[in-house]
Amino acid sequence: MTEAECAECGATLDLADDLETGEIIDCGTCGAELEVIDVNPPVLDRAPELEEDWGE
Amino acid sequence: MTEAECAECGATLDLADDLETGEIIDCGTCGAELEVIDVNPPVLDRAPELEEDWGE
Amino acid sequence: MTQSTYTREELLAAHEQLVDNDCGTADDHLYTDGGTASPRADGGSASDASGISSGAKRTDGGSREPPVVVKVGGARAVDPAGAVADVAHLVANGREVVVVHGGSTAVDDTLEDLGEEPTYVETPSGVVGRFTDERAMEVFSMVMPGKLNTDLTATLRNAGVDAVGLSGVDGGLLSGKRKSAVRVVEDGKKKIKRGDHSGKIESVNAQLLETLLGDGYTPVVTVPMLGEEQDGSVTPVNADADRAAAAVAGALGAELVVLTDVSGIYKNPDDETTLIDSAKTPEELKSVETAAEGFMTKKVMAAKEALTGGASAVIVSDANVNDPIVSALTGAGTRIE
Amino acid sequence: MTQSTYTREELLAAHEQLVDNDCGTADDHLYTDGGTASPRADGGSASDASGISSGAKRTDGGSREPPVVVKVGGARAVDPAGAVADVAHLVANGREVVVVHGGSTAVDDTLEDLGEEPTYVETPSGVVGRFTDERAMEVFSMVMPGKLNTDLTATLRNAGVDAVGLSGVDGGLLSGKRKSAVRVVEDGKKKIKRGDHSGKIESVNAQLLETLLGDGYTPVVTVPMLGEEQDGSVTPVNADADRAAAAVAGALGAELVVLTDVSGIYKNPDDETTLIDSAKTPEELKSVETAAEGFMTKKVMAAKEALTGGASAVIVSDANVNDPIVSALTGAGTRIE
Ligand SMILES: [Zn+2]
Ligand SMILES: [Zn+2]
Repeated sequence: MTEAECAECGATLDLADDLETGEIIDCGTCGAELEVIDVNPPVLDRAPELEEDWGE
Repeated sequence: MTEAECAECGATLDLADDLETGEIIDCGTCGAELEVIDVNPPVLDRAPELEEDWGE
Repeated sequence: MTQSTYTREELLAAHEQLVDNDCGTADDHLYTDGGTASPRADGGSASDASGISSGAKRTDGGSREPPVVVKVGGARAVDPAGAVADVAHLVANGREVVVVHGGSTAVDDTLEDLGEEPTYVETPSGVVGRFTDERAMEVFSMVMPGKLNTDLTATLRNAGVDAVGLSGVDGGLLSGKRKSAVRVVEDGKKKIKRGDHSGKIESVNAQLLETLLGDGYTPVVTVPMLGEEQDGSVTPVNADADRAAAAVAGALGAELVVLTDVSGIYKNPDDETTLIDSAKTPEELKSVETAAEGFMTKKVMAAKEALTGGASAVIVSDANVNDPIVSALTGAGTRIE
Repeated sequence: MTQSTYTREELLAAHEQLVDNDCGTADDHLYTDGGTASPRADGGSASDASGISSGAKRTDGGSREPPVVVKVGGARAVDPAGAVADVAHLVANGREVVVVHGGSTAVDDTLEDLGEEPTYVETPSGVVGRFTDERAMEVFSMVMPGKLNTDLTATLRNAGVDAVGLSGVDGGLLSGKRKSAVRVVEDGKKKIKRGDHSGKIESVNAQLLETLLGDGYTPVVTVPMLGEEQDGSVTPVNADADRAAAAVAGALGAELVVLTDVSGIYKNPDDETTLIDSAKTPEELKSVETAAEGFMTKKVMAAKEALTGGASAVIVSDANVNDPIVSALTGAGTRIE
């Protein structure tokens, strides 16, 4: 099991083995939404707030 | 060998066996340009005068 | 007429009749005082085989009625013939019309012809939408402003309408920020998907439309829109055509008619007798929003955007009747104000 | 600069410099008295990320110079970047510009992506041209007014040009009879091939172009044209883009710059030192016609049509230099009057 730091509060998060780039995970400590920027090595960043816009 | 009438002067033309629809043949009697509208049975008509226009 | 397709002769005959002796029926209030477009003072311009003199200026001092924006679908179920005849009818009687069209189904068909698969994603709120990667954006540009817009413009011209096709890129007609990242739900997990070529319309070049309308043209508008990147550059990006129609209607203060393959918005989508006639108050609008399911959800959101943006009314109505636009403007379907 | 592609920053920097301190060089006569487009009096319209305010009206009372019509190719060999920067340059300095583009190579590429073969035929006079069957016409509409026109319009907008993309169908911009039968030579035999979706441009809606130019837009025009059938209906059909540029230049009384992947017309096409500088008399024109071979034959025919139609001059010049249009207007290439 891999680990990474929460980009918001620094807490250590346990990351699932089937983690994918782009996944959004919630920090168990501070509740922030984090985006998986990379999996190997794992990099997390704040997940952007995004409005719902869709195309045709 | 099949035969057909010139659409212009009525003369009888001998048509080649490998005649194709769309071919232009010249009447040996009056010189008119004829278009092969159909091959079986053979139908001839005056070939239209057409300007050179081409696309992109 | 009970037919659903018309020969060109029938269209022109109906057109003639309507211009000459529109016989004082319930739809009279739809038109201006009947000022028919007069030939341009500067003479000498193209008049194509349909007999349309381009660029005619209005002599009636302007329309009393707001323009009509008609959204027609591209989906297979919707037959544009009735709408085309109706556009010709309205224009011949002096009403300004802007046609907006979609066509996502045709984009999918072309992707498949090319041996490729369209990508669809589900948003966290359950809306299913297209994810437009780079290749899909190329095909999008081929199909929407390319094949569909060209064909619809020609079809309208055959009906006697002086149509001009435009996409959101032309003159920055529809512009706004590109949204390249989108939140999706995939296999039950929340994800961010990057590389989307879509955007949100924030601005409409109404002046371009008004110039063309004033010269007697009928704009035929489609997506893509002009998307602004973070570095300031612009690129064509996908946008929802219903929302594009809403943005145009808002910018022009128009009545928006959204033609679709059902008769309107149903309180209970499985029960055809529950058609909602109209929604004029916030409470009535709320119940319409609650009732809408599936593809109708997006249309209701677009309707709200249109009204907020300045449209005078939005009518969601059946495309597959003979006079779909005039019917919508005179009570058919669901009218939201 | 010796590079052949520019970053957006470089383009805008060059643009700024040219507008502010065009330093009295030999190309001053190319511009108007410098009346730069002013913001529209009616305010409130789309301004996209390139900073373009749409619809600016001229304050200088009109251009002293005729417009420039620039024909850019779609073929792989021709890189549009230099032309795009030059269009921005000319427009920023008050010259009216219409861009016309082709793209037959891209049509072939797309047909092949779809697993289909383009059809080419040879005319009795030895000219090789495309035979546009129904399917090729569909793909044509996807590629020319679709992908290529949308992308070029966006590219020009990124360079600061208020571009509006149009095909010959829009507003009947380019119209004429459809020619569905064509005489060809196949296996040494003369034949008539029917079902061609092409036509000859007989009419240009100059008013539409002039309205857009007057509002500060730069039209970006391409084929198809609007072809008239014998029954009076109209349909989009293929037409040669060089001839389309010629028709537009004739209708506007413009200078026509045809950019291509050679430096001009050569007396001896195998000897680069035999470039013909200019042809001003009927005799000189005749020797140009004789000299032209291959693809240049069609361009020379188009040049003649432009001049007969009212263009003030035609310059055939190299697309692959830094300032291809300004260079052409100031002496490069072959100038025909
Ligand atoms: Zn945290
Ligand atoms: Zn004979």
